[in-house]
Amino acid sequence: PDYLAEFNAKIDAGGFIEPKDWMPEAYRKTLIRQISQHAHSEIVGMLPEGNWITRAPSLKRKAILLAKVQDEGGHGLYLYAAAETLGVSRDELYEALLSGKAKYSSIFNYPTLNWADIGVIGWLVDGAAIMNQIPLCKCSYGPYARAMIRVCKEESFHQRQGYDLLLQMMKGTEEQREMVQDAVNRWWWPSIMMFGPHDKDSVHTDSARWGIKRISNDDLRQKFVDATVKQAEVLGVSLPDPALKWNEARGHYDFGAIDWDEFWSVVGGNGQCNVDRLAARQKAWDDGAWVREAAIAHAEKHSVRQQQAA
Amino acid sequence: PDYLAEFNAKIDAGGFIEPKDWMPEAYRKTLIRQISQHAHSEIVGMLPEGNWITRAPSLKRKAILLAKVQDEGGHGLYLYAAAETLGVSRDELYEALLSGKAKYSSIFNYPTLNWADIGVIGWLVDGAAIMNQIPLCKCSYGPYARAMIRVCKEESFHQRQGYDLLLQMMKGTEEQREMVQDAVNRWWWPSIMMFGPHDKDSVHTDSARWGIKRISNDDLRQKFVDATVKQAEVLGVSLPDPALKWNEARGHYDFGAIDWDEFWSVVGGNGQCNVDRLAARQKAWDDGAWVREAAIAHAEKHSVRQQQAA
Amino acid sequence: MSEHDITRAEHIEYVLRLADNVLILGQRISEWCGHAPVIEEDLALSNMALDLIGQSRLLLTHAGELEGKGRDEDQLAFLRVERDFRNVTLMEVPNEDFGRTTVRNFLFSAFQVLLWDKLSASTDRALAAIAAKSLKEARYHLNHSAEWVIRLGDGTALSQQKTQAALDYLWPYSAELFADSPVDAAAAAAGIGPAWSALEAEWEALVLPVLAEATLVVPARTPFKSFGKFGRHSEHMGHLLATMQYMQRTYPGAQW
Amino acid sequence: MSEHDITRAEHIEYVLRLADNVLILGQRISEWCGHAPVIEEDLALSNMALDLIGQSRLLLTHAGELEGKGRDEDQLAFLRVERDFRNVTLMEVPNEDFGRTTVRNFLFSAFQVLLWDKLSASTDRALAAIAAKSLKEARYHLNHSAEWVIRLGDGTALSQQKTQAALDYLWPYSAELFADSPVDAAAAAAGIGPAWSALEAEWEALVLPVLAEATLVVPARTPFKSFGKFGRHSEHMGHLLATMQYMQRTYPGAQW
Repeated sequence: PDYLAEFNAKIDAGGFIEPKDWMPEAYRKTLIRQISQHAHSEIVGMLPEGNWITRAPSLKRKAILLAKVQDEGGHGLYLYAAAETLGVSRDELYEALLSGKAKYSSIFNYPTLNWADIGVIGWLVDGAAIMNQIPLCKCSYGPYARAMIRVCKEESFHQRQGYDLLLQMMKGTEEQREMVQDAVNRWWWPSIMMFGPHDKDSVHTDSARWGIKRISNDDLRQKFVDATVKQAEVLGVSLPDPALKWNEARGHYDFGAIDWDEFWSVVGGNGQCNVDRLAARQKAWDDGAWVREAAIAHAEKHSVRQQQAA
Repeated sequence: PDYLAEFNAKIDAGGFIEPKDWMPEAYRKTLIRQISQHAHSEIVGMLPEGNWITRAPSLKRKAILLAKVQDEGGHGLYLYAAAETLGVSRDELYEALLSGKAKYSSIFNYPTLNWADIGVIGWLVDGAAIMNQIPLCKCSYGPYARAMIRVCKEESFHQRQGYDLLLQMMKGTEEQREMVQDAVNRWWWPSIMMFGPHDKDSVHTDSARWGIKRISNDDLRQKFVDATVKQAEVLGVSLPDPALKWNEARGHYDFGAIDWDEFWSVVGGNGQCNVDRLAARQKAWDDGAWVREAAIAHAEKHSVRQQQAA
Repeated sequence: MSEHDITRAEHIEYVLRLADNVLILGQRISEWCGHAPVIEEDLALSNMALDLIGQSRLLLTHAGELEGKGRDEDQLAFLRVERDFRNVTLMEVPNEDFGRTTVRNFLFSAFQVLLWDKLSASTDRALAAIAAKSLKEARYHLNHSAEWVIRLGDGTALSQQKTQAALDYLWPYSAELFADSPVDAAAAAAGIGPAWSALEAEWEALVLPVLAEATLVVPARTPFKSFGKFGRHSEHMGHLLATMQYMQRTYPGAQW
Repeated sequence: MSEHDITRAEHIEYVLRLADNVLILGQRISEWCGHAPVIEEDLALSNMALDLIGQSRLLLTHAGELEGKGRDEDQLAFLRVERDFRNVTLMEVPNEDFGRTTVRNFLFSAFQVLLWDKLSASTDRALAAIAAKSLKEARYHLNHSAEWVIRLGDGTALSQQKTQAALDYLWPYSAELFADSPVDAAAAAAGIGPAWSALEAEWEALVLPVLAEATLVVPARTPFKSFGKFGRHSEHMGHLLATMQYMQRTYPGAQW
């Protein structure tokens, strides 16, 4: 049978590729790279928000934040599981993260400096993530598409909670409003960068053909900007881009030039938190080695005992 | 020559025994035990006060506290040096501390729970220590006596600073006065216990004959109580002992019964902080091993190079 | 409930003790978030923290209502001074490592299962309702932590040693759970809840078999005493509060 | 001093930067007290912390006077929010181990020796007096830390590796010391003090030979940027402030 033709036909018809189906090696590799990168992002992404759990200013917000960070760990788990259907192990993937071979979203290399950052991450960062991820719910690889449906649902919830946190702060004291504006000033451009390079500079074009990436970076970015400007107005914060204005002709908001030097610098490991983030994950991994070894040793003892008893 | 007779004669005449002088083995052992225990107390004693350095409520008080804890480290150093004149090494002594074989003053097994504790330690704990230590400035072993002269001078300074801290707090808010009273309530009895068991229950009677211990536990304790009651009145705090009252006939303050069960329980390792204190010292020792090894390795390299150059 | 057997202050203190235990342990466990040995435990520990914080909110709100001075859950959590916290010291000692965290969760969850079970029949009906809800959570925490205690104790030589060290460290603090006090006597007399000392035998019956299966040696009881539930805490508590309360202390009156 | 070349706000910011550097590093170093690898270093580190806290008191008092709003050293230290602190990020990253602490003290003391030397001739006479006093202290810190850097770098294989890791971690943060800003330009023009960027070559001349003697490899400069001196700190700063400011935040207005 002409596997490749069948594969292409299924994709062109909008069908799903499943783990046991034949697939081109490059498709498999692309998916492993993308899904694991996404999983790593969820796991590393627990750190900037986790930074505020012990200092959350109310018990309600502490609970919401804990639940959110827990959800992110959960997303990491089922994304690793989706990647494992492609024939790699979670440990393998995780070690690629720790060694720096695998990437995670650069957004998590920015620090969370005040409590409003928690709200802004929900609003802008999760908002941008959702824009990126909604098309993935229809991507051609079944396990990934199904994982993304669940992820997107929870992310929307997080986004609303983040926005709600900010609304509450904007109704508060002058200091609280300043915190929100400060956080927006720091997170706006990094959020815009989350959509990746401009289409003209973008690699990975196979992704489009394979039905993995269905909408272009620039289109997604524009959609995000258009949606966000109005939300910023409701909130009463300004976005730190003097070039941002409605373009009647395009029916979209124009916005300023992105600092791609900064983007590539952070991707390349020189963001403010790259070193600390990986060090934190490495420390958790190293400190936990004896625990993982104990669990394996106990499981082996247990199964030997059961066999002896049988 | 009759070494023992000469030794006894020198002590009876109020003279000093020096490191190169002959001395009975029991005298040497008693001194090593006592001086090293004293040195350990200084070193372990850095921990309860050190607990508040990072949270000191003003820069002036932070500086005073840092200087004080530094002085304690200094006392530890010259007491270890005095012990070393008796033919033991500092590392040997220190390992006896970490293994639990050597003791340190039980007072440091109580926690510092509010900022007033820092003042009360200066006032009561250092106050009691000074009462104990002044007679040691005239003890029969020269290096110990000389070390104690310096220690006592600095301790008096610390005591005044502690008392001053409390005076300031008593002039402050209701909350500050409550802190002081709370701290006094917790530290009074442990301070009283610092003078050790009643004379009738006390061991180590050789110490008196050898001119090491020149005043009895109970006499020192009485002196401390008499002096402290007046200071407490000036301060405006009450001492937590309903039996405390002036005895005209004795010309001293009477005070209540000491809870010797608690005393022996803490000496025996069951105080609130015994485990944490030793764990903190052990951790510092373990974490610092590579540093000490590096210093030795470098010194060796350096001396080899100098010899080769010569 | 027979109001005559317990003063309002004693009733509040009994509830605050329950509240502060879960608040402070929830705070401690939440430090793990993002730093656990495996992702599954990141989730399980966050989940437990979440349950405990949730319980503390209900209990603090109830305590505030009993007090009747208008203090809400946040004022009680973030604006009380250390001496007014009524958690046992066991809750506030540092996590140290996964072994100590796990053993503490186990020892405490076992206690909570027994306590919530009794409190489900409290004459304080609000408390009874909280207890019924919390009992299910505590049972889950107990099962989960007991499994881990067995895995770690009966795992490798290293894990056995670390888990034994954790038990040796924590065991003396567990005595405080059962220390008697007038508040306990009054709560028991009024049917608010059991004197905690009355739970000791049942607790041991729950805890000792698991520790035995984990090949751990139970330390002998010593004269060691801690006093957190009477408001005299350890040196660890002040540092925990400095972090937990910082925002509310820094921005008084702000709503979040 | 030519008042026209610098605004009051710039002058204050220049002084606050000096003040906050020594305050925050003093706070970090004071964490060592009682936990150093040898008693001699317990003393040396306490002593350095003491010097730095002492310098910060003089500088904060001076900044408060320049500001003229009646804020004293404690109000500036304990009641400013994170964004108003002007220390470089290098001061606030955690101590981690004795290697990182030592390398940081070395890199920073070298900078301070150069800076205090220039500032001794400041047109701001109060600042010049503080500089003259502080220069002696910084020289001592530099000598002491340089000796340790050499000992650790050229010690054992393990110490070499740990010290290299410390240098690799800290080196990118050192770039911030020399980042230009309008405040520097104004301070230089007014003769208040040098633009910090003007010290880079001298600093390297002081630092590189010691690192070489310590057999350490100096990392290449990267695009990494930190922004502490512009008020944008790292995640470490908030935790440091939560501890340092807790008492003043909790008991507003109290005198200590």
